[in-house]
Amino acid sequence: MKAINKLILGSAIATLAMSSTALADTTLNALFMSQAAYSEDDIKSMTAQFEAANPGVKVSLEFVPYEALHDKIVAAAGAGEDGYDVVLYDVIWPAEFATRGFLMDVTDRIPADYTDKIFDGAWTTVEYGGKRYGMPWILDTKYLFYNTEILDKAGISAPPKTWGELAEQARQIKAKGVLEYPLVWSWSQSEAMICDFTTLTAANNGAFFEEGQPAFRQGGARDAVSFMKATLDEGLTNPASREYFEEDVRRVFSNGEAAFALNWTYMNALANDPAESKVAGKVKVAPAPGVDGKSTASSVNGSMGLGIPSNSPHADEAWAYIAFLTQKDIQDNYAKLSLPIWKASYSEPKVMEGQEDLIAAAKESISVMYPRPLVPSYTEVSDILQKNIHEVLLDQTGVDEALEAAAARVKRIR
Amino acid sequence: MFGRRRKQEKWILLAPAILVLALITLIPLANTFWLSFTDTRISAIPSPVRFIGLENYIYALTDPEFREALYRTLYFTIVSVGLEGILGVAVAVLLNQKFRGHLILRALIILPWAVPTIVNAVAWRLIYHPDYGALNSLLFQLGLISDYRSWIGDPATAMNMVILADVWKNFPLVAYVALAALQTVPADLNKAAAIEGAGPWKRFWSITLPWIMGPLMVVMVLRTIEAFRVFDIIYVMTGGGPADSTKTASFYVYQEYFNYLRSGSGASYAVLVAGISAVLILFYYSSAKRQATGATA
Amino acid sequence: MPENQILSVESLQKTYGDVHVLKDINVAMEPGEFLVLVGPSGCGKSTLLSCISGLTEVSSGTIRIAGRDCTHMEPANRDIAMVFQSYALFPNMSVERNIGFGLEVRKVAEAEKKAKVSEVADLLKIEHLLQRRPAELSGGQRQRVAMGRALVRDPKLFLFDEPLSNLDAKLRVTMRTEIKRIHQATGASIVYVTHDQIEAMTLATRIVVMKDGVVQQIGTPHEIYNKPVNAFVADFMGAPSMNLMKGKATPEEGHIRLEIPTPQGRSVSLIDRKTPSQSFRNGPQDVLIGLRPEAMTDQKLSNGSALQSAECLLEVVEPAGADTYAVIHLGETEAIARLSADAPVQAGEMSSITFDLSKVSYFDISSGNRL
Amino acid sequence: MRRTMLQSVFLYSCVVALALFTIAPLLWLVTMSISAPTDLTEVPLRWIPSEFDFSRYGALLNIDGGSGERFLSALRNSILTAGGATVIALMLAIPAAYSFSRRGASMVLLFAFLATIMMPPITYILPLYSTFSAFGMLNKTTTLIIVYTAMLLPFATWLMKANIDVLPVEVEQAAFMEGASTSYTIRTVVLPLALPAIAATAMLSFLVAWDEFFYALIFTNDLSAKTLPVAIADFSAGRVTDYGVIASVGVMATLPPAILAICFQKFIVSGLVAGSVKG
Repeated sequence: MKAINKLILGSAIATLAMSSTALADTTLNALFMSQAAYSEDDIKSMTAQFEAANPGVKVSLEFVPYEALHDKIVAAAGAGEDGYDVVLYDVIWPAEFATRGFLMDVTDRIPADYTDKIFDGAWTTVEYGGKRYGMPWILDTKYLFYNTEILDKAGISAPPKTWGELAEQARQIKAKGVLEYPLVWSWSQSEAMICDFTTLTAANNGAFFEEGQPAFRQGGARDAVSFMKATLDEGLTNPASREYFEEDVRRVFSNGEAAFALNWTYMNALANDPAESKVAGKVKVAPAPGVDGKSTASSVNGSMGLGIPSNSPHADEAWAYIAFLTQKDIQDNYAKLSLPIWKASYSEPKVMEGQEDLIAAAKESISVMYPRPLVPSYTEVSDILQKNIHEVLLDQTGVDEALEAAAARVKRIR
Repeated sequence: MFGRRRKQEKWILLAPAILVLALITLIPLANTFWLSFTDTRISAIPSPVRFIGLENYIYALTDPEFREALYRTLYFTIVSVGLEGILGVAVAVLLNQKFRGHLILRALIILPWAVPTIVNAVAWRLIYHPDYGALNSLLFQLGLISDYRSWIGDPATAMNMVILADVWKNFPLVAYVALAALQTVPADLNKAAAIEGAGPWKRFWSITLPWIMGPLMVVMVLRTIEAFRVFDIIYVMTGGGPADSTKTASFYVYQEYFNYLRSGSGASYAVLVAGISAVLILFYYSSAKRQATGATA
Repeated sequence: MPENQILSVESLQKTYGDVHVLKDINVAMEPGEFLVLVGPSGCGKSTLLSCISGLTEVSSGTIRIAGRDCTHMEPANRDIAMVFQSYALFPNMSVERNIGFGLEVRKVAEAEKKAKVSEVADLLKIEHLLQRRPAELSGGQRQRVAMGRALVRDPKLFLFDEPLSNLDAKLRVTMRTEIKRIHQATGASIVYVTHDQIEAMTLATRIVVMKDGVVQQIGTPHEIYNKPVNAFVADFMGAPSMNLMKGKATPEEGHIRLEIPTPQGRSVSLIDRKTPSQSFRNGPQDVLIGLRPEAMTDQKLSNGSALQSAECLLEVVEPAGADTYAVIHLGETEAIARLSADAPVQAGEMSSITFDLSKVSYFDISSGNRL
Repeated sequence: MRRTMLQSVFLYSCVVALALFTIAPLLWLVTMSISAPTDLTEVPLRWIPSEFDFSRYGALLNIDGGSGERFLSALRNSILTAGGATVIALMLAIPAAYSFSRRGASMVLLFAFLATIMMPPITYILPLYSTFSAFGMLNKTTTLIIVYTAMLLPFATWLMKANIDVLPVEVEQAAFMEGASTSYTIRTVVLPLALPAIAATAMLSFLVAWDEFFYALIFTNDLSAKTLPVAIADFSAGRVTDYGVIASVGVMATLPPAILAICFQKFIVSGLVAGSVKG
């Protein structure tokens, strides 16, 4: 077993041109998503390289919308040998998947020296209960993007260091009539909103759970919701944010209709692409701000990992594929839409080139990446928070009532 | 004995349909019913199934949010099927008149029905878009609104906007059925009523409507079944938001199965949805029967 | 059971739940007979036909066709053909295919089928219609096609279910004659259902009168008309129907004295010069006196024996072309007298009416049975 | 009857309002599909495109292009799936409907049929997924055809039953008297008479199958089986800056059923109504 592992890893690390006889003729079914991070073309081209390096193995790729990813993994869990061999999964699912036995424990397949070479934040993406259920692949967090031209017009020289400053700068921009709504967020009733909420909670040193009990009724989490609501009340946040997803944020920002936006890594490349954006060249990226006396920067762990469903009959081949996709060389070559998990990558010239400010921001953000609640019933907790926070943002209820109601509902979960 | 042969024939004719339904839906249906009394969860790790009686149902029905979702579903069903009915009949009455281009209009009317639900949902989502939506632009240019506003992002309007999209797609079917039924109303009946001194409204209510009620009911039953389990259009247009204002009962079924992986509990939600739907249909059916006998009497 | 009977229905019962539709029906029929089942609607005549055809299953009893027990046989195997009230033509098929359908099902060779179809078409005078669809035909033409479909297979027994009731009055008479002609030409055995007693009288060789699921009388048209077994048959057969007047019959030596009350207080008094039958031996009794309208005339032919006259008040006078009908209130009923067309009578006047007592029938006043 | 001036004005305003309500959204969808991307993000909107851009249709119809391949294979799968399911569902529904209508099969059973479509479809997905995977039948057009057949059957049976109910029973009796078997009678007598009903039922079934999204989303994985609704969801879920692309896919996905609907217009009407007289 060990020997095979070494051989497979060897083949993966040695990248191209090395054929591996250890892998039987198989077709792997792999499930990816079609939004954010690596584009379909990127993944296809990485896979082509893998197939070239491993002649016996074919990979059949499937891309689904993020919203369908969880459903398909769940449905395939009962599929026997016909299900997937490799799946991409979100950081919020390993607890649930591990508890249900959907994913293989691959702790033993991961070389010991990887632990230090890869960011801790990346590892939390695939870990639950001290075991690893795959390899982190998309190391992602939300950054603060700002439009330098608008800041210049409003006479702002430096980007905000704290959320308070950000609100102040937004007020200035609004006051000077540069923009009606300087801020744009993805605050539709969705996971996207929870990511923004988590970022703000992290900035305020808040916590979701303490000793298994909901702790979001006071402290940092409460401050986060209050802040969100305040920016709407003041007219700093585009009210349509309440029905936006990440792609809407990108579009509004790329149209020059927002001064600040919180979004994932992939927006950096696209907002600076003249074909996709009217503000190309005027976009700067920074870590999401902190809060005076509490933090200097904030970020949410929005990473994704690659795992092997427990019913896959091709675990070895699947692992070879995962090892190939997550290796440093490959990640370094496709670092425009998603940043590598490897610490060393962040000083690689080919990674840094053209996105120096992103890399600089990443170094800071990754170190403060804050996880969303790591509980098996996370999806339900998130749904409850989404609904109640959305009610606050829509002015249907007060902050305290909403969080109180959410806590009561979280306790009702079976 | 040919009576026995007839009986055999009855089952032979039914057999293929029953076989397909049994394999694809009836057996899963029965299984779902059983699951709804257990605490089964979706898991790759085998665990014993526990019979828990009505616990799932009690959990569901004591949940004020699920009850709200049921009311919401009922609201969606009644308003959208109701509007489809009213609009459909009105359009049928209009199309039944002679005017220039009535044949062209008749052909055009069926088009929304041909638009796939997903396309319909996506198209209306674009029309309602808060920034670039055609609805905002149109109302703004007509001077009816002074600022672009949120349509499906505002809990006050979201459900009604989804209903509008649903009505737009589905009223043609109702209109077509009503139109066809209208054409079977004997002219003598209206003439007789007119001679008796009944005005157009009176004639419509007491003659035309009862006459077309039978056919109308069939299409309303179909629409009610579809509306009560509405999912796709909402899944695509609003995902249940904003603030749960479009989250229908089917969403709870979906969540329990696919998000929370509680198949036992999800089954009970599903049985509740199907049960209420069945009650609605039976209610319809019996009133349709009454209407039909009333019309012929 | 004579072997040569074409149809025999024995102790037939049919119930739908609690409803007893046919009660102990016994009917037999010789080859070549034209048997008409007649009765008011709901009497069970169509159900009986349906049982014979096999479209309805019987509750108990036996049906034999040409000596074969067919009680539980499929309609197709009974060697019968049926003409439906609605014609039941196949709308999607040409007339030719409609007629040949039975042969098509039996896989008869194309040439033979064509020959038979054209033979039947010839008989029915519909050769020029063979390529048309039923929708393009008139009612009478459809009727012919329906008969053609029955005739072509040359079955043992033909069943006609009110075949003329969808035609207008004039065409009905023409088709009636046509059916009679075909019967005479082919010698087919026919069971024919109708609610129209004239059709029954004109077509039948024998008539079965039914009421409430019970056979009332089976007999030739002559028997049924002249010797109805009960007041129902008397009333039902014939138009206008037989006058059934309440009166008192007193048996006397060699004759019966009849007293029929009038509203004017007098009685019309008549003598039936027949020896009173056994039914009258108990002395004077109230009876229903049945006289057909044609037995009450204005002819001055009083011969003192069978023909006797009496002065009656004509309440209403209805000229009907060939005859004039007069309504006379007699024996608590409105009796109708059939006068000659040019009878010089006027409503409200008294007139002398001649009663033909050779045609008189008596019925029990409570049971309605013939005395 | 002559209309007064006022009545005419009222009538024609209703006609115009109805035409606008029905056609405007469609027209806008078409306009979006041929507008330049920048036209679609103008505020307020540019209603008439600055230039007519048919390139998106070109791309969708080009089998060698990425989106063309995706669209065309989805179109093919949708036609096969919806068409196949409709044909099979009718083949099963007609005898069943005949049995309900003419052989006294219990209405309770028919209601049981209908009950299966009252259940939220989500309920069936997981058990069916494991069943089909056990037979290695995932990601196959055949599988979707089977599932859709079951989904269409109850309503198709009901509609056909209602239609057969009102056919003149004597015509069938005549066929039996002539010696035809039940299957021969159904084929040569009942089917031709029920043609409008069959066309209406087929059309209705086809549209329902063409529309179906969730089963297809979960059961299909790639170009070989994905249907149009899934493809549309993919198109609109990925990184789309150009709404025109979504609009053009939408227009293309609407065309086949729209053409069918207009062609079968007459049948749809008579078929739906004949059957509904008895309910």
